[in-house]
Amino acid sequence: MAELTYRDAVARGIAQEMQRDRNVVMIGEDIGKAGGVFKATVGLYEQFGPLRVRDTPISEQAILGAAMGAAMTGLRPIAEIMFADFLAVCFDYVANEMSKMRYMTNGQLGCPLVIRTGNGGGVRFGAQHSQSIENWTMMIPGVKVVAPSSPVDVIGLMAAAVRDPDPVIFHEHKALYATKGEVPDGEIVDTLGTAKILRAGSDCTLVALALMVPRALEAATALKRDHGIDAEVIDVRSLVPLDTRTILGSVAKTGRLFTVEENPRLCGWGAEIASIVADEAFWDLDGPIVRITTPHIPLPAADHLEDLALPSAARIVEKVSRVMNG
Amino acid sequence: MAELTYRDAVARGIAQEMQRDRNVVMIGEDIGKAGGVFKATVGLYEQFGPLRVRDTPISEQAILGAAMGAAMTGLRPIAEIMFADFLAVCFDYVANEMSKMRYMTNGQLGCPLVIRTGNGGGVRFGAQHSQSIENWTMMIPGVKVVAPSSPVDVIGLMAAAVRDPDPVIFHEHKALYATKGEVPDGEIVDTLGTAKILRAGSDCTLVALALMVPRALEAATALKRDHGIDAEVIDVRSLVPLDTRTILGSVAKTGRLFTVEENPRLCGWGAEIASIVADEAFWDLDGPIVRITTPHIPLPAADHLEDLALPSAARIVEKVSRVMNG
Amino acid sequence: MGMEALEMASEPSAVASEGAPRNDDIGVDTRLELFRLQVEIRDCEKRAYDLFLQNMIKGTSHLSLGQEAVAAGFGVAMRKGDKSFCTYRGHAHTLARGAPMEGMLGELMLRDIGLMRGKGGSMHLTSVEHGVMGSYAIIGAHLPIACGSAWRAQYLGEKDVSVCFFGDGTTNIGAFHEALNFAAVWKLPVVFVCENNLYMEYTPIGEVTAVKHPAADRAAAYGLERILIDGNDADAVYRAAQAALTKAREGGGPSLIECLTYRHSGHSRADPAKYRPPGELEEWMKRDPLIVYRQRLKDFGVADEKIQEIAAESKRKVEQATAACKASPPAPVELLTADVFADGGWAWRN
Amino acid sequence: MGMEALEMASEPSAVASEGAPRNDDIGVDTRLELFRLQVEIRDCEKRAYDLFLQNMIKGTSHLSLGQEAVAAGFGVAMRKGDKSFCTYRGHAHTLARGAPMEGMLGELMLRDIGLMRGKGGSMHLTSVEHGVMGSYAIIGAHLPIACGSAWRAQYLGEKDVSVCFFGDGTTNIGAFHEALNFAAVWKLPVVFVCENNLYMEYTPIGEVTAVKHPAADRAAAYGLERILIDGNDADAVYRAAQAALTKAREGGGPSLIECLTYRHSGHSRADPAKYRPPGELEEWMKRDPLIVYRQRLKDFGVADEKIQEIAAESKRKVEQATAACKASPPAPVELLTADVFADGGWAWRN
Ligand SMILES: Cc1ncc(C[n+]2csc(CCOP(=O)(O)OP(=O)(O)O)c2C)c(N)n1
Ligand SMILES: Cc1ncc(C[n+]2csc(CCOP(=O)(O)OP(=O)(O)O)c2C)c(N)n1
Ligand SMILES: [Mg+2]
Ligand SMILES: [Mg+2]
Repeated sequence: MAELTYRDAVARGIAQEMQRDRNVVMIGEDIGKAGGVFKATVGLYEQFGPLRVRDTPISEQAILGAAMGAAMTGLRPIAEIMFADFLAVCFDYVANEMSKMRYMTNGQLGCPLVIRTGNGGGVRFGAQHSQSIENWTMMIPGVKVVAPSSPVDVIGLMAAAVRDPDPVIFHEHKALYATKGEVPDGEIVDTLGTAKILRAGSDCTLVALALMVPRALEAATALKRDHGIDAEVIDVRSLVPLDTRTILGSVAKTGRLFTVEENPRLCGWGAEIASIVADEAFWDLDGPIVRITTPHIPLPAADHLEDLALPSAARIVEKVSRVMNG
Repeated sequence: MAELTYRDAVARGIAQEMQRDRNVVMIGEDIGKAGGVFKATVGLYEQFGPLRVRDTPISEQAILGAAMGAAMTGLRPIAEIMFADFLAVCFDYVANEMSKMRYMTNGQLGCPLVIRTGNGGGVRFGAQHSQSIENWTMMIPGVKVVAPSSPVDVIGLMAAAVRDPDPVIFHEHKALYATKGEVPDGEIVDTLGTAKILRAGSDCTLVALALMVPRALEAATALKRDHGIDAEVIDVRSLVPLDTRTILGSVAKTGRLFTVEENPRLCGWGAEIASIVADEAFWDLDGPIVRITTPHIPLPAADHLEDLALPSAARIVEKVSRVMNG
Repeated sequence: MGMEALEMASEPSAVASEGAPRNDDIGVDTRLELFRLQVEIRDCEKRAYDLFLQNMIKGTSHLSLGQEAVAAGFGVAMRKGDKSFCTYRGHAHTLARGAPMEGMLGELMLRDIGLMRGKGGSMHLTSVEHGVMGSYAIIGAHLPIACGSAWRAQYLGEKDVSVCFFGDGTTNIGAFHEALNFAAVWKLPVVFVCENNLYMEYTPIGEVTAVKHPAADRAAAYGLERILIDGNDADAVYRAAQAALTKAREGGGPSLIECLTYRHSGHSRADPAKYRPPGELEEWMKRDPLIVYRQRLKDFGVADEKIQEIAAESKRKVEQATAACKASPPAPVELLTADVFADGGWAWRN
Repeated sequence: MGMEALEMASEPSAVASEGAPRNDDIGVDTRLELFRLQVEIRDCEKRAYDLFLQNMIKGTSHLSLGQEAVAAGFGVAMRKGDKSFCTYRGHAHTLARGAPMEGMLGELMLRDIGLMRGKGGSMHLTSVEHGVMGSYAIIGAHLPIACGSAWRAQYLGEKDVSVCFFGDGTTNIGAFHEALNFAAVWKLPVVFVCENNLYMEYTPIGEVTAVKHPAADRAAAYGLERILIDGNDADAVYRAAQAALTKAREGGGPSLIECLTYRHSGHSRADPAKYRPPGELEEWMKRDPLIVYRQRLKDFGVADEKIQEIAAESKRKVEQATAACKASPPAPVELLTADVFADGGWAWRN
């Protein structure tokens, strides 16, 4: 057992898999000698050498294309797209290529690869470097999508992602890199498609992802303390596959659903979950489903404005308590 | 009054605006002399000349980038991205550039442009040329999104889009190009952000878009005739701005909501609408909200499989009647 | 630019032309194989054309009529294990690697017998067994993907070469640039083959390109040699392919080869190709790769009977394949949701 | 490649170097202006550095210390009405067009006084009033956008030129290629300025680029002239800028100019630049554009007092700007949802 940062957990998770399988290789910009701009790949170049940890030109299409071609023919590449926003410059590979390859070829070819990317806001980087874009990938059939909220989940889900025979988009949250958590020794392997109930509760269900998880937990504490509301908090962790069973089970118990989403509102993952619950758990619901999201705006750079934009624990408390109390 | 194809309505709508304002210019691949691969811009090159209707290289980033730069400095460009799937190769311009320009610059710069694109399936073009991708654009704050279902709407919404001071993504449906409709003479200008109730009904609300509109209408007829279910059919037309008032008003009346979406399920526009209704109209609802969508898969090329994938009138009838009667 | 390029193609100093027979470095067996492939591709493409006139091919279709020499030249030069990355205009390249004709035609007809049982369609022909690692319908996307395949070979020390086919119009898209630089910097065993058929869909390439030879004139931007060949002469293609494949296999890195050629038909089934200046097609028809190659065989003393025999055998194959395709049903509907993920299914939830 | 490039830069045959004074085609007033701008940019960038050490600048920040000559050379050569398209490393270029220092610094500090009142931040500096049409933080995105601005000028017959600044690393992304071809084919009045400072973020450009000079060695791929200049000499930049602007204004089409230069500090505030080989910085510091230019002014007989006066005035300006910024509050919170759309609001629904 050791305390590890989320950032170091990324490197540890990757190292674990690279040790296991020499077909696991990494490419990306400045990931090698420099250890990555978020310092999340520090030490891997030294440990595994320049042939397994390769710096690339600023060519995101080449990065994802190459990862895909290598994956189709036998390697298990981990590609870094530095900021998640940059997926927009290589989106064809996510939306049209790796996601459709297996289907179009009737199973002849698959793309076992991982795309790691720095997702999310809270770091005052402005509109083009702060977005939460899980829905950009979730909406594409044929890719799997995860977004861990803690160091131990980073390691376990990284292992699951690397071992998965399909393309997995691995959203690392920039504002979580410096956070710490306990991590057991030895190999850690988690399972894609599993949500976690992090706090049991009976009055309502809060479903959160990545940076919103600690905030939802903080809010749950305050809700109990200040409003007597006992909230269950679920960390979705994996958007595809989606653990609807856990979510529906919780709503069956609490009768109320709130999503806590960092993404700008429209077509966020919470909308999908809300639509599932409004269909399949309608008769369990005791009141409206409420989504707490970043407003549907680009993100401002200024700290006080950015703080206002992203859902905070205070905003969650305010909203949930107001809705629950009438 | 004349009967016009959806395809010809595109050219007429554009011509109407180009006649009005010489700052309206067009760029795209093969749109000029060739009249476009869908023949939706036939005659415009002849009428407005090579300086206003310009063929480009196969450089989608240059197309959208150039449209944006021109829009920021005074023109009103209409850019064509041939198949909507290709927005993936120039997605940065939609997701990170034109959508954020006005906000990031505190209003100093805007991008009054239109992106026309051939959206949707039913034409046996396979996984990379058949997608319904309205949600790729709807989820991005800062762009407006329309998807007309009839020739008259094509003209009116095209005019509204061209005159709008913000970037508008104009989804033309490939499978509708050959369909016909009555169109009044003279100038037609519609309003963004307005849905249309195409069939009044009292038992449930079917919300549809583009190709799904005629299918929902057909289904409504059959539902009434064969099941005694009186469905109200709403053509959403504009995803951003979204006419929630019309939708909420309808649900308040019928108590039941079905969405009919061509997009693969996850994070489709219907999820957003479902989440709005499950919040704001929860107490109006008499039963679950049900989404009828393409399954969350890439699209097959084979005709019999593609026909199975996209929601058909029969599937709508089957689903709605089953849900409503049980 | 049509006629100009044609002149280029027949100008020996600019292009490695094969006007006159010279040392028979190629040999008669290889030549017969080059001929056989060109004939079969031609016959099969014509059959595809007939089939869609009969409405037996749904969706779209992009023929390589007139461009057979490129696919054949590479098909013969490539080894088992080498990988092909093709475009929507990939029927020819798929056949050239040995994929079964009924699999190719069957996929165009969207039948169960098709290479992907109708799930992919004509634009995505794939036969991994024959080294055809997919056909790609988003312009330029497969150039970086071919780099990735080559990177795998380099990393694992495997000796196969990845060959990536694309058109002139593709040289203007960003992915082209990224892939070429990437391949050159990493010295990857990949061969980029630009088939310059003078047009993108309907627009002449010269109207939208800053240089005369869209690939060759850009090779230097990636530190690569300028290679411009007569793409209607299978011998020229075969020699250039051999050289590039050997270079790649020996660790010499990538090549970019521009093949001058011409498509006889429209861009796709929907296109009557009315945009072509009068006379252009006729000029190129004189240099039809099959005319060129029949003459070549004669120049090298191949007997007429041998030529006829190959032609007849090709026709038989096409008839057989057509019959097999027509007899094939559509794929079972269970395939609709199959193979989205590796477990064979499509489950996005539990 | 660091030292090599440095040698190039001082090698007169390869680079249009300005070692010795020659005909004073530039003139003393212009030279003083070139100097003033470089000094102000330098002082202001240093102040930005101090301010983030004091934690008064949140988020990120990319300084142009060492690269001032490029911004100044273009700033002086460009006319009112000409348009600049900058990157996240755009403080210098924004100031060079005359945008107020407190607007620039204030935006870095995310205060109400900032050019965009803190909504954009340091990476997106914009001052339309001064022709600064945005700063772009996705590598390469603004090259096509600059083409669009130039297309508008061409279409409307306006005489302004669009100038687009970017780094060496940017030459490897797809948008670079698309923009250059597009601009060349349409003969657009746009000038592409590559500041080759030898590094992308932390990786030397030579390790990831197939040619030695990432922009200059690729000009021919777009039918453009090869232009490689000493980017640490404001006179050289000014002359190249003049030539390219005039060419563009007269309908001669685009230019691509590679300026050899070096950044003295790290890539961004987070970067101590430890990846640089020992001695590299020191060598380049000898060719600091301000050292070069002070000497130049002396060579042309400008009095020391004049130089001191400009330096002192610059310091005053920076102090004033800093004070104004510190006094400025954060923007009102109503700005959070303002200006998403042209109506001033953000309504996505009724
Ligand atoms: C990114 C993208 N843009 C546009 C298209 C539409 N398109 C299909 S083929 C084609 C022309 C390609 O020309 P070229 O590369 O010369 O190949 P050819 O068809 O001549 O073999 C175009 C524009 C596409 N498929 N993908
Ligand atoms: C598409 C994209 N990829 C990566 C980045 C991250 N990034 C920011 S600056 C930079 C280096 C750019 O190098 P160069 O073009 O030489 O400009 P310089 O910073 O040296 O001025 C990178 C990789 C980005 N902003 N956008
Ligand atoms: Mg072509
Ligand atoms: Mg640089």
